[in-house]
Amino acid sequence: MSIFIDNATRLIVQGITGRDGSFHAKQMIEYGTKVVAGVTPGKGGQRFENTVPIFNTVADAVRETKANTTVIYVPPPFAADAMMEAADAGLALIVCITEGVPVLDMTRVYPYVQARGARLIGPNCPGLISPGASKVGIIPGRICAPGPIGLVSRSGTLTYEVVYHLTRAGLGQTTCVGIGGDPINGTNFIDCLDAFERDAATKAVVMIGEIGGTDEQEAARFVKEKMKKPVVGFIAGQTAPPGRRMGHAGAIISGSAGTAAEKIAAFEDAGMGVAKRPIEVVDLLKKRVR
Amino acid sequence: MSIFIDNATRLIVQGITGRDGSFHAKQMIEYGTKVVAGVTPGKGGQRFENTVPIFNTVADAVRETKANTTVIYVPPPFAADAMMEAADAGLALIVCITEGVPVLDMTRVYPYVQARGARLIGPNCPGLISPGASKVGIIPGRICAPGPIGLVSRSGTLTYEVVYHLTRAGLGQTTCVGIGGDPINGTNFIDCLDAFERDAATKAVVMIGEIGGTDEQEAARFVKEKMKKPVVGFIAGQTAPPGRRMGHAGAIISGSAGTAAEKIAAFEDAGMGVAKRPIEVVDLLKKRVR
Amino acid sequence: MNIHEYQAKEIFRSHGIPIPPGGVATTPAEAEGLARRYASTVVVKAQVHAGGRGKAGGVKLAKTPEETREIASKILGMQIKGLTVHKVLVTPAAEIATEAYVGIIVDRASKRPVFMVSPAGGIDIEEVAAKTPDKIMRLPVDPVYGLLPFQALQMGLFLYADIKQARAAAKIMQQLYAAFWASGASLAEINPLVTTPTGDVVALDAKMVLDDNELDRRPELALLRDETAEDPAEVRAREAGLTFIKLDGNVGCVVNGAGLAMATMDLVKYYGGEPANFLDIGGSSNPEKVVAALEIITSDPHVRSILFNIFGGITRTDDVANGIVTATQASPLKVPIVIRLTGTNEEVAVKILQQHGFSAMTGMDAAVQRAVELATGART
Amino acid sequence: MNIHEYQAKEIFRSHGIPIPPGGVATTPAEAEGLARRYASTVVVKAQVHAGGRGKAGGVKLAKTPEETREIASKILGMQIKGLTVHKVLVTPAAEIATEAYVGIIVDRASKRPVFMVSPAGGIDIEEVAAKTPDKIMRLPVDPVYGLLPFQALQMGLFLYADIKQARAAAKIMQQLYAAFWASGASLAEINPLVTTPTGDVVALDAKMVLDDNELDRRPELALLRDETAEDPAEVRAREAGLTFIKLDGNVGCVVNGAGLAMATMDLVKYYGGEPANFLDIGGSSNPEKVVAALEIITSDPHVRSILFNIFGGITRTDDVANGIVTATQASPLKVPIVIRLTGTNEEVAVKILQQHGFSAMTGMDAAVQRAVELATGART
Repeated sequence: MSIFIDNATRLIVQGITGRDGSFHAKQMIEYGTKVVAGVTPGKGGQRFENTVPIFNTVADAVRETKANTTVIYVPPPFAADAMMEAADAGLALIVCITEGVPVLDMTRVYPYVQARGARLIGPNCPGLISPGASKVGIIPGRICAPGPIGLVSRSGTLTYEVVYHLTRAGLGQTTCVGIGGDPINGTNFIDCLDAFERDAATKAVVMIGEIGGTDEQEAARFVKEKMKKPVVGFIAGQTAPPGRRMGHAGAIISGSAGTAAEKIAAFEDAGMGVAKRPIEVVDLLKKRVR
Repeated sequence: MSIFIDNATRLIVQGITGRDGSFHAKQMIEYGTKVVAGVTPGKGGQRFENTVPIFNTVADAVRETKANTTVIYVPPPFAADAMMEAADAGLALIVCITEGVPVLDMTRVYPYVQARGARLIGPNCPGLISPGASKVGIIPGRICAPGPIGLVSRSGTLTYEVVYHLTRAGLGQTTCVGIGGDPINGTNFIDCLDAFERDAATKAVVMIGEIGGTDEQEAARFVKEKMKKPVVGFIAGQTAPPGRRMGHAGAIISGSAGTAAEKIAAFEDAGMGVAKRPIEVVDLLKKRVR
Repeated sequence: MNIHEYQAKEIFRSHGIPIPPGGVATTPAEAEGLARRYASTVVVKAQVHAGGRGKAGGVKLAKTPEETREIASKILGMQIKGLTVHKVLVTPAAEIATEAYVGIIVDRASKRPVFMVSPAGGIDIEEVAAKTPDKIMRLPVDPVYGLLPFQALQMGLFLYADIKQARAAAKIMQQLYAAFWASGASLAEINPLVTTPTGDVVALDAKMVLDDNELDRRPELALLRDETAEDPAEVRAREAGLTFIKLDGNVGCVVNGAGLAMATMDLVKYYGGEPANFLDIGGSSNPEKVVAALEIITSDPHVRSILFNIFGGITRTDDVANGIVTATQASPLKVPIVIRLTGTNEEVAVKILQQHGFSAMTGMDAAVQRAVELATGART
Repeated sequence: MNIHEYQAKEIFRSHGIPIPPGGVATTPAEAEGLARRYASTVVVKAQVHAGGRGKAGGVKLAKTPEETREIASKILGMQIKGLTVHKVLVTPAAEIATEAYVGIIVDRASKRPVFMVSPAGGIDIEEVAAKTPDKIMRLPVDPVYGLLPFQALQMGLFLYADIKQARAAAKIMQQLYAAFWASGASLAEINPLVTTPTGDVVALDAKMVLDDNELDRRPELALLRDETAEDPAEVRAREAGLTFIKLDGNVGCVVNGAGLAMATMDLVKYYGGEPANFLDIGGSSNPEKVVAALEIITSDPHVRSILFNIFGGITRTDDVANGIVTATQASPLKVPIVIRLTGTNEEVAVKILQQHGFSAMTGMDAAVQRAVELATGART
């Protein structure tokens, strides 16, 4: 049906009374996501929009609402603590939207979350959406539609661009996951590809990468060796100069490693369809899905 | 045949050129233990007693000699690092003899060693011996004899006292393990009881505890619930005053917890034979082993 | 190693924990001077390594400098649980709205530092644990991460409903953990942590026990040891590299190894005697240690017999024998001695002892029985 | 954020790393003064955020103060990889026996800080990695434990056979890791780490890149930013909350989101154009950001057309439209503009634009094609 989130997702919003948190909490509620709790220390006992109960701690929220997922909109200096608090409280899925989390913080957060068996998505990501069922994060709901395509991306608005084309072309989505553009994040391409491969409803997958690192190359190997479903890819940053950080902390070509050419070659070697332009994803997919 | 060490044990001695390390390395070699390497940084390339090669690092020693076990005789401030180095080098069994390792060091060492899948015995322990096969540590070889009794103890010389009586009474040992008297150590009673229960050659087990903590109480529960083999116990410190550390860092009654009476009651509740004096262990065992 | 309240407060202060000012006095006049400086009602607190100071009369309020002098003169020199008070802490009395408890210990079961906090402070935490366990929150700290901010806040919120006070308490817990870790402590405690009528959160008491094994690498903390606050025989033993604990009996025990030393005490009791002490001469003994051990034991006027119980492993029994000979030649014993030796170099040891008129036994039970008989006079 | 060698050396020194003295000069006279103070042959080193300073002539030996002045006057003002040198470091020349490389980066694959060390120092480490990979040791650090002593010694022994030098290097690596961690760095490097003829181990160069995301909580490090050493347009963009990177083309791009911005550049190239820049106005845009973006882009004389590509999600497209109107009213554009808007409040945005004489497109490909045509003159 979908991966990671669905109708059974019971969501906490950490930082629900902040500027971004409150805006997107409303959007998610409107979309139909089961937002069961908010967390803001010192506002425990109050209610968000007169409905969603607010708690002082994630542990309190989990205990009282049986939440299984959280989405984090707290400012960067507090994001690491928020992720660890969520993992400590036993949540299975932690989605961190916050941009600007220090990388060294993430070197500590990652093993902490792993050791507690939670899945982390992000930080610095748009979150994910299983159209028609649940939206966790900031992906605009109206550009999506339910359907057979799984999508995973390191980007935000570029994802929207591709999803928009998919939906217009009648190719709805099982789940769209934005894994984020930071050098260290919780869930990578392979995690998502693996989940899509196992998800019966997903018939084909779109993978949108960018320059920097080797995640796409490893994902391509996974596609080649482990996947039966068709995968179509796109890489942003073919014209990016080396050594410069292209907005995303992770989008940087180091020396000669992490170039778009290298990644595209890996995609081709894996027999994937490789789109030269975002819109080409549609045609490549149509050829591969009946 | 034995637990933890046997003829296949290939031993490294960390601190082999130190006062204690060199003395006991000789003793272990005389006993027949396969001492395959020593480690002293800066003395790599030399040989101990003209035979055993010395390496600068444990990693070097493991790579060159296929060692699987190490025994540590380095001074207390360096013991934590030595244990972590051994675990990092992939050794399966790490025996730390050093007394005086700070407890807070051990709070970091323990999870480090655990995460790397190694077994740690000690610190502040006499080590272990599988009579006739291998000796790792400082237990005097001549007081032991091969036979069907497994022994585990928090103490050093008290262990010798009991082993001495066993051997004189014709009750040889599969393995004698001194787990050490510190509040935090790597291997506890249950680990050893479990291993003895699985060891075909062991027919009965002696467990020598002392005041402080709850390890003996939990071990008694294990005996009651999981063990078929007879177990005989002794607890030292019946006359110890509360709140005073009786030599061993771990031998201290905190408030009303960790008393000898509490531990003896747990042993009795588990149906164990409880010796009032060290020498009584022999009679209690004889009643239980054909 | 125990340190005094005023020393623990210094450490806590250096980590930023809010603590009212205070000064230490060793004379009533000094105490009066401190009271004048604070110009308010003060508390005079005995500085001694014993719990229950309040119940023993070691903590008193004084409204004037003169009263401070008077009270200090009563507390200084007082005996609390056998220890003489040599110092008092004089500190302005605080106005208290609520009292809480905050402590950290190293927990053996979880192998981690564990916080215990309770809004029911000011009293013995063991009592709270026994009577109202739901008033205690336990929080184990993963030592490789340290106390995380969300954990500190969870505890702060357990103590205080007010978010400002909860955050203040959380900060104090971070500081306390930092002090605990940086000092190599086995215990760090604030009891009570109080709120004042104006809402501030302040530590009114401080307790810290340091791990002896940490002192070698923290010489500045080793200097905090106050030997005047300890039993002189135990100080002497520590200097000689021995572990010694004074007990109430009359059979002096010298043993190698802590477990065997306890078992020896137990056996003394089993055979109807009372051990005068716990004494472990340690693993690699040398004759000097034996000499020191005999000096310490014979300085106890209650000792009626001396029992050596040595199982030679690393310890060479001939070293022990030589030590006995040296010590007794220097100052002949006034009480009978029973020597049990077995293990490494046993034959040499026995020969040395026999040459100097001592006999040696090899069985522990027989030796203990004999020592008890000699001490109690029974059958001798 | 890049910092200069002399700044990195200050940080390294404060963590105890042995580094020869040195001073910074902004004029040839200052450089001469420093050389007089050191009274030895000195090295004059350009302080500029670019690699390959040596090859570019930015690092020179000077035997006398007069020569120092002369060399400094050549290096100051020099252009290295498009950046002007405003400062030189003057430091006594060291006698060198051996040169090694020591560096720490954050490794994406292992998600840990990773040391790279090599006894082949003084040259580009990527070159060593490519040609003689066995001369490099990689050591990932578990960040919750930090660099452990045995790991530091393993690396020290990889660099030096002599145990004293190995221990000295191990200590330096502990200090380097501490500096790296405490500064929130993404890179810390000593190249070369040298041994002197007398056997000392000394850091002769220092490089450090700080994680921009750490600067908010480290204001003292944020102060190290040297804006004179950066591209003015990039400085202006950062102040406006934009991410801007100057490129060589003539199609100015304003996009929301880094991935979409890169894809837009790629599409410009795909349709035969050359992007003039990377510019991400970020998620929660406001009209002021759009104004700043237009200012920055139009200040580049090579820009022939401007392309807006906005996919409204969090970004409200009407905000962007208002920004365009405001900016162009204040200073009318001299080059044509192509606006592609879709998503949140698209209808409002289109209306605003039309009211002010702009047209808006909704397809990305069509908009890019049009912007390229306008820039190249083809088909227009």
